[in-house]
Amino acid sequence: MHAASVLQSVLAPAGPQAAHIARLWWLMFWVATAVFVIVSAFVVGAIVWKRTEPRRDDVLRVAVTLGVAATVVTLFVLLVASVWTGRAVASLGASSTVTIELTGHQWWWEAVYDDGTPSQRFRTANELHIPVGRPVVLKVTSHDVIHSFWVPNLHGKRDLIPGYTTAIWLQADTPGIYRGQCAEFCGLQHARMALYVTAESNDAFERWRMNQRREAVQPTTDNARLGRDVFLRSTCTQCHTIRGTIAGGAMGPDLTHLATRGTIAAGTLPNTRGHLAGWILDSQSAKPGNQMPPNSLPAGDLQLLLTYLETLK
Amino acid sequence: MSLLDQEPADSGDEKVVPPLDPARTLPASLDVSAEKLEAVWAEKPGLFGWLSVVNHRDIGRRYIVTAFVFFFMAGLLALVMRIQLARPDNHFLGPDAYNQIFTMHGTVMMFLFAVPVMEAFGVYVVPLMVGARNIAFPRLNAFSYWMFLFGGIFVFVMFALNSGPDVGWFAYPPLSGPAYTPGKRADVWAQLITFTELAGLAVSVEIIVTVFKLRAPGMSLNRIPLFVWAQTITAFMVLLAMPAVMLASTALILDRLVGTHFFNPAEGGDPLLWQHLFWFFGHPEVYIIFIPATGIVSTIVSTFSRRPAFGYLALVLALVSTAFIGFGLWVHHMFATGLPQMGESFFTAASIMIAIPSGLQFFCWIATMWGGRVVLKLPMLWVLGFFIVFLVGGLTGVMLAAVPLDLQVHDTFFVVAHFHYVLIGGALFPLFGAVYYWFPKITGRMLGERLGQWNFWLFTLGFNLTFFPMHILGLEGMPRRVYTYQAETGWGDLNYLSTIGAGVLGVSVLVFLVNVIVSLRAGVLAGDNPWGAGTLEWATTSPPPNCNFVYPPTVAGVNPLWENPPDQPVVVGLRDDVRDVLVTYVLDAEPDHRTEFPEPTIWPFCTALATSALFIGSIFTPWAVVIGAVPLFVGLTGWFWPKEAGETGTQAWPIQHRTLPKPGEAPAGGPV
Amino acid sequence: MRTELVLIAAMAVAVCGCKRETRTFRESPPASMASDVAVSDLHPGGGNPPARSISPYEQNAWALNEGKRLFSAYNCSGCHANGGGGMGPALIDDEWSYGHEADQIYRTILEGRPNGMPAWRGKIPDAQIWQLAAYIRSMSGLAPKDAAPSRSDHMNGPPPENAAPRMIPKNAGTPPAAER
Amino acid sequence: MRTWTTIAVLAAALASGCHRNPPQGEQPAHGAAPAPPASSVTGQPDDGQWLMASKDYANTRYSGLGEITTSNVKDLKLAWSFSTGVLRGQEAAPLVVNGTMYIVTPYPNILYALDLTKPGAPLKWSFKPKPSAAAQGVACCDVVNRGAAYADGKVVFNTLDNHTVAVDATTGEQVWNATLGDINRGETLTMAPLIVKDKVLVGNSGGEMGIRGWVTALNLKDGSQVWRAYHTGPDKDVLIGPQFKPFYASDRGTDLGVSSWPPDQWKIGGAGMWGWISYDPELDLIFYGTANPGPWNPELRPGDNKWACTVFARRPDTGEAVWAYQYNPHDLFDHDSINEHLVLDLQINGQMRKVLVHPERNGHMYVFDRQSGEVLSAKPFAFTNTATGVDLKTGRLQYVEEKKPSTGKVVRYICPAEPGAKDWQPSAYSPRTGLLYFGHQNICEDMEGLEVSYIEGTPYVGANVKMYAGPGGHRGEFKAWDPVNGTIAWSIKEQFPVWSGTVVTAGDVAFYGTMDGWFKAVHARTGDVLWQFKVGSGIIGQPITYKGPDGKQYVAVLSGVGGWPGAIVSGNLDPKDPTAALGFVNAMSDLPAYTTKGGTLYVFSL
Repeated sequence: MHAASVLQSVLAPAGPQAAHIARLWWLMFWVATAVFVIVSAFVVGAIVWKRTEPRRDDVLRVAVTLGVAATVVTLFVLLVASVWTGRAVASLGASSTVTIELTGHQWWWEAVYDDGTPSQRFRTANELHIPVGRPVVLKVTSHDVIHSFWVPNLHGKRDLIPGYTTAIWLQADTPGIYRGQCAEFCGLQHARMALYVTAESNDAFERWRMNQRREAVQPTTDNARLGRDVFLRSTCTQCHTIRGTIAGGAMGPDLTHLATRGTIAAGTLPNTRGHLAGWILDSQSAKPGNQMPPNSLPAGDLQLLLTYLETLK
Repeated sequence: MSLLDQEPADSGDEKVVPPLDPARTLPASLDVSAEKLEAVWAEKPGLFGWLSVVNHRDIGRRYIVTAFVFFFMAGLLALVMRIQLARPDNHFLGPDAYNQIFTMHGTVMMFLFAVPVMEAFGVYVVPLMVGARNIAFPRLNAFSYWMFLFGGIFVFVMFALNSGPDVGWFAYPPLSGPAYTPGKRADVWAQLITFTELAGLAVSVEIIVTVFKLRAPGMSLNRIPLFVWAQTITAFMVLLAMPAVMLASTALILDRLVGTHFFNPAEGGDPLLWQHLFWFFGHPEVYIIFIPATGIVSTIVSTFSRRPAFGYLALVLALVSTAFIGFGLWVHHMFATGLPQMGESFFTAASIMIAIPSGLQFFCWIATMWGGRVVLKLPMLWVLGFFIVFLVGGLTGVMLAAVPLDLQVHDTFFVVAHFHYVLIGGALFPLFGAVYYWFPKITGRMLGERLGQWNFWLFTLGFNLTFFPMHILGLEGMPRRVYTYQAETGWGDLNYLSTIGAGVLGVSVLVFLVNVIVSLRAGVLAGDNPWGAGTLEWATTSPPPNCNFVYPPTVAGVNPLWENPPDQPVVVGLRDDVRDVLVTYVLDAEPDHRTEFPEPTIWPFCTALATSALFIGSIFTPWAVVIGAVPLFVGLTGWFWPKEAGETGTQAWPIQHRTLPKPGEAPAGGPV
Repeated sequence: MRTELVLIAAMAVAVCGCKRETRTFRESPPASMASDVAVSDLHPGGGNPPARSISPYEQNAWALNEGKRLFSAYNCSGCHANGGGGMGPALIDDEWSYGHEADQIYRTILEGRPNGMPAWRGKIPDAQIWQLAAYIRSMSGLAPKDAAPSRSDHMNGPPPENAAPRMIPKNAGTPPAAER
Repeated sequence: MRTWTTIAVLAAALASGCHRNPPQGEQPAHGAAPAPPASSVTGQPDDGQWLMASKDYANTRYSGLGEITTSNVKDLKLAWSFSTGVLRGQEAAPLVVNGTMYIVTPYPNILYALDLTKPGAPLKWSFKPKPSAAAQGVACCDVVNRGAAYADGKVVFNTLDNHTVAVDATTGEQVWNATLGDINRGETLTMAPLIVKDKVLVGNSGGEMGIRGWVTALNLKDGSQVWRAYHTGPDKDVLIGPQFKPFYASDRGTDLGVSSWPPDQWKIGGAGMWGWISYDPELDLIFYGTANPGPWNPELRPGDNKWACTVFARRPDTGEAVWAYQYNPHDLFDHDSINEHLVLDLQINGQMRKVLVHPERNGHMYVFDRQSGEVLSAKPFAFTNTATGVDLKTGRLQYVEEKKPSTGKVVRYICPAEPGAKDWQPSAYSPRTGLLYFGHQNICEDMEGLEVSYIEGTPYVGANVKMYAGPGGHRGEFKAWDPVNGTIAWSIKEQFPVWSGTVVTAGDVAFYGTMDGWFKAVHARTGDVLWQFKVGSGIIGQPITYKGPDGKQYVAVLSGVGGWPGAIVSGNLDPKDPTAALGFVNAMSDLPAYTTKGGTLYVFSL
């Protein structure tokens, strides 16, 4: 994942909702600019324009009345525009949707892709894939404190509040990778709680989904097998799940398809062997306060473990 | 449009002067001895006396200075934050320190600077403006100051001990709750709220009573100066808003200390309850800061346009309606929580509607300037800065009221930019204006003009450099309250620019500080009324005497110094051997009765100490509430111990008005 | 002289405050403490019970709270419930099968105990075991109240650790006078 | 055969209707239970013995002995007693075979043989299997054992650490020892095995530990495994084949044991089997219910979670499933369905039917057609507000939406609580009265779902629970139920849950014990308490009755409080924590004031 492909901007909408909001923004922006220019002109005029005779109050009265009337009319227009946009972005048609249950954790995102058949559900973390042109509904809640889901290119934010589950609709019309970030202060690593959304063609999405549903690939090489053993006998299993093995921890992200993800630690580091190694040994220097403890693995074991983790396509 | 009609022209009407009561007999002489009065109203000497001060000028001055000290400290914290954010992935601060620092910055600015400093000016100026000898409940006033001071010291000491609050100034549970913020940091925050709210509530009560019962005869409701109106309305807002947050913070402490479940969703509590309670206070809070500032603006605009403010009634009603609507839009801080569409629309409408009274005020001020001749002195310069800067903040505010747009920019740097434009533009600019405006009255010396110009222009430049880029950062997706960001986000350059701006701001504040220190020693002597203003505080010496006014004035207009006739009477009949004050009726300010104000006393200080010990102790054990009640009881007993009968004067002079023999000492009428 | 006293008092307060609130994310566990662990009260040959040192985590709110988080994350609560016990013994009472000192608890977690306590060696990093040990002591009121965690955001269970009654260990190896 | 049974039932019903107090020594009417079960093992019907915990294959716990009657039971006296030396919950049923009594203790699972032919029943031998002490750490609700089984000169029982052991009944020598599971995966064995034909049937415990449940058949001869049927996973593991014909559509489909779980969750989905198996020799089917799915928090396992909480009818020879019915699809409250299935022939709607009667933890009394698996009726026998009943068309339990547990939210007043309206404590059926006798509990609860990690060998529960007395304030009840009409005949309220088994005799006396230590005899028709005796510790064991070598009728029961509700005493739990012992402590916080630990066998006679 490279910086160039990353987008995170309100003003570069990639879906219908963000586009609606961007239009509202530009309306507001130009109205505000006009108001600013006009009012500033009057303020400056009052000082600069030296008059011999003060203006009469009845003239001022008319001027102020006109000003207030203009204000009311402008505000009413903006109100209408706002409410109209609000209705437009509230929900999308319910046909052919993808349902994702998104749960906020300190400080990462857990996503479960829903399915009518329970065994077809799967769990992933920190990176969502969505099909272009299809509405997606996110059911959001939080595991601990309040977080806020926000991918500005697609939609505004929605708070993830413990004890509440709310739904937010999304749709991407342009393929691409969009960056989002937790927007509600959630503690030490609020700054490093990013989320990537990959919008891709329906075929690519279904391929991805099929793969995610599978349990983890069995290691085929000796090193990978040894690496799996390192994983299973170390502290990793306490918090992480790799489906197909006995590791069933729920405190950290699901690693079943770790190698398909572009980043680790909620967008903190690119998912490369080197970063992964650094993260496993000492996650606290990259993301101080996160809940992954430092692990002192012998160098050989670490390499085996990395080899195994890299097979988790 | 009667709203915009000017003050009735009959400002010199005789009926304003209450008729004498023929039934009362007059003593031989109504003259008082100025020396005797000064002695009676004097404070006690020495350290003990310093701790016993009860007059509003000393307390107001201390309040202002203390609030500014907190402002400087919180500003330094802001600089530290900007250094951390100057570059991506900066290692200047870790998340732990950064979280404490930004929380301290917000908390101190809001609770220890913005609200108290506005009230501080109220404490100093309002009694003078209404022609009173002291603020109502002077001992409560002293108590309020001590609570404010101790609260501030407490939070900074805890910060120094690495126990500074780190949950943001709105401290959302569950993050601020027991499970996710161990230790005492959030308790410190919650208890600081209690400290400052207690202080604020006390001041509000004093101001309301001062304005309602201690006004100079003749100052009927439609002659109350706009600044006083603003302070009064603010005081009412404080009374209504602050209990909500005190309740919330107490509930939070109980959750954390005792194990209650107010905000625990598992046991039927609700984290959103906090948000409702907090913003029911938090949004009016913005107006609690902004409305006094509008009073300052009205005052300064009027003085420097050399004419009464245009649309007096409209301005007052705009304030009242702002105050009302201000309580009806707290939910716009919670749009992202996922509310029903109907509710969103309602609060959008309310949030947009509040721009109408603000707009009206704006137009009235501009009309005042158009209707007069603007003299561009330093206070007026700051007010001009206010116009431009606050306008930007107000316009982005309208944007934030729109739910869809708010959903995008909520909790981003756009909002950071917005509220700094609103709060610095809407409150700090007028406040600096107020400092430049009233500094001569308070100290007797003018603030330096040259340094003042540097201060203003550096501030304006630095401010816009710091905060304008944040609008763009927010739109580019930068959330607020992040201790760092990654290089690939592309936010580095604008942040760097912002940090440079913060440096300029820092220099400007430094210039201000130098200016104040230099001017205190070597400033130009001010005289009674250096600006030629029209309100009563300028009718006495600079700085005012112990009793404020040897003869309490009566008034015949909103700007008595401009509108009073030369033979305007003053109040006589108050004793000069005790702290006698005149109490008037609420509506028309006709004399009601005399009352005696309390002497200086150490008890408010002692009580404040006991209360502080109780509050701080209660963070560590709930038993502190029980044990701490004992010294508190002692303090209150000492405070309210009845006076011996002999001390109260039995001789009462009838209250009268009369024209002073020497017109030079009397308030003289007419615009300067 | 008086100023000095005040200064010393202030510094003492400061030290307490810092200890309570420090948040160190990369813990170096107090390994030395585990060297001399006895779980028996009997010390034949006239020997004195081994000297104890106070775990640094016990005064630290962050570490104690981490211990609390880990207590449920690692399923300790599965057996010991929220301290009242179940499959495993109660931890909020005054009975300690294998000692109540932090190093004894550390050993108990690290090596397990024969009647059903699993051995967590290699499964929980050392520093976290120490945090757990400190937290477990706080469950029966043996850690300072101003640092002990408060209630969790879950069902109302036993009194929160910062309000837990202090249960003097019954079979403590140390004489009552030496109790902290 | 069938006609004969029908006549017998009718006769018995008539007799019981006519004679409120049948004459002493009346010969037991051959009840509705199919063929006397002992015959298949010993070849000789013998009501004087007690060869399996449930007395007979039909699980009736009905004894034909009639020496003790409603009129003389008041003279019952302690004959002798025996201390087991183990102070944990004593849930076992003693066996009596050929003048010897066998008792198996809780962990460490010592098997004692007591010589009944001698006065005071001295110890003949004892067998100590020395199970791993670590097994105590994975036993969810006390380290109990529910008894042994006798056949072919062998006493077969399970040890906590997953061994099934056969011991020579005369010598006390081990014949074979089979390892069935692994404590490191959270498995334990607590059930009493059942021996059908030449097979020993054993199921595992550990629904709170993330096990994968099964029932295994071992060769009685050598302990080798004949088949193992898992209760989750693909059809081939569950032994679902072409014969499988469930009655309801929702139980049909391929690999439901996989598709009704989130991915891979079936591997750790619980659904053990630690209760009662019954056997119908005529249909050649065994019937048993599977335990709860794990973890408790239902939100962590969306789907029906088959085949947890399911009754299976299987062929004992191959294990092949014939039909199945899921009592609690997507179980919400740990409602294991391991309770006994009584094999009875009853007159239902005027028609004699081969039925299964099952008091389910969810508070409903199910009556099945045991050939087809059709639910004939499901009436509530206790207060329940979590389900409105069973839709007899679809067979599905109708849950009440607002009582569904949810993560991070305490749902209040769930009735019945996790232990259900009735737990494992077995019932007894008297063909003489046509009534079903059972103790059960009246407990409600608050429950909060939690996130939980699966860590092999540790609990996998994911819930905070706080139990308390249900409506009325009494925590237990002893009840007589008319399975034909689906009504309560009579009921005795008890302060504590009635966690003991029940036995009913031809003398129309039913025996049960209470957790505060009273052993009671009640009139089977009226529910009057006729006699009671205070024993050393609370009773959670299964009373039996036998004919001693001296020809007298004896009644025996183990006292020793423990089990899930008694863990507060047996495990020294702390009542300051209401969630201790998975929430049962809150309901039992006063128990330590009534009883202490114990482990003593009491034997009574006239």
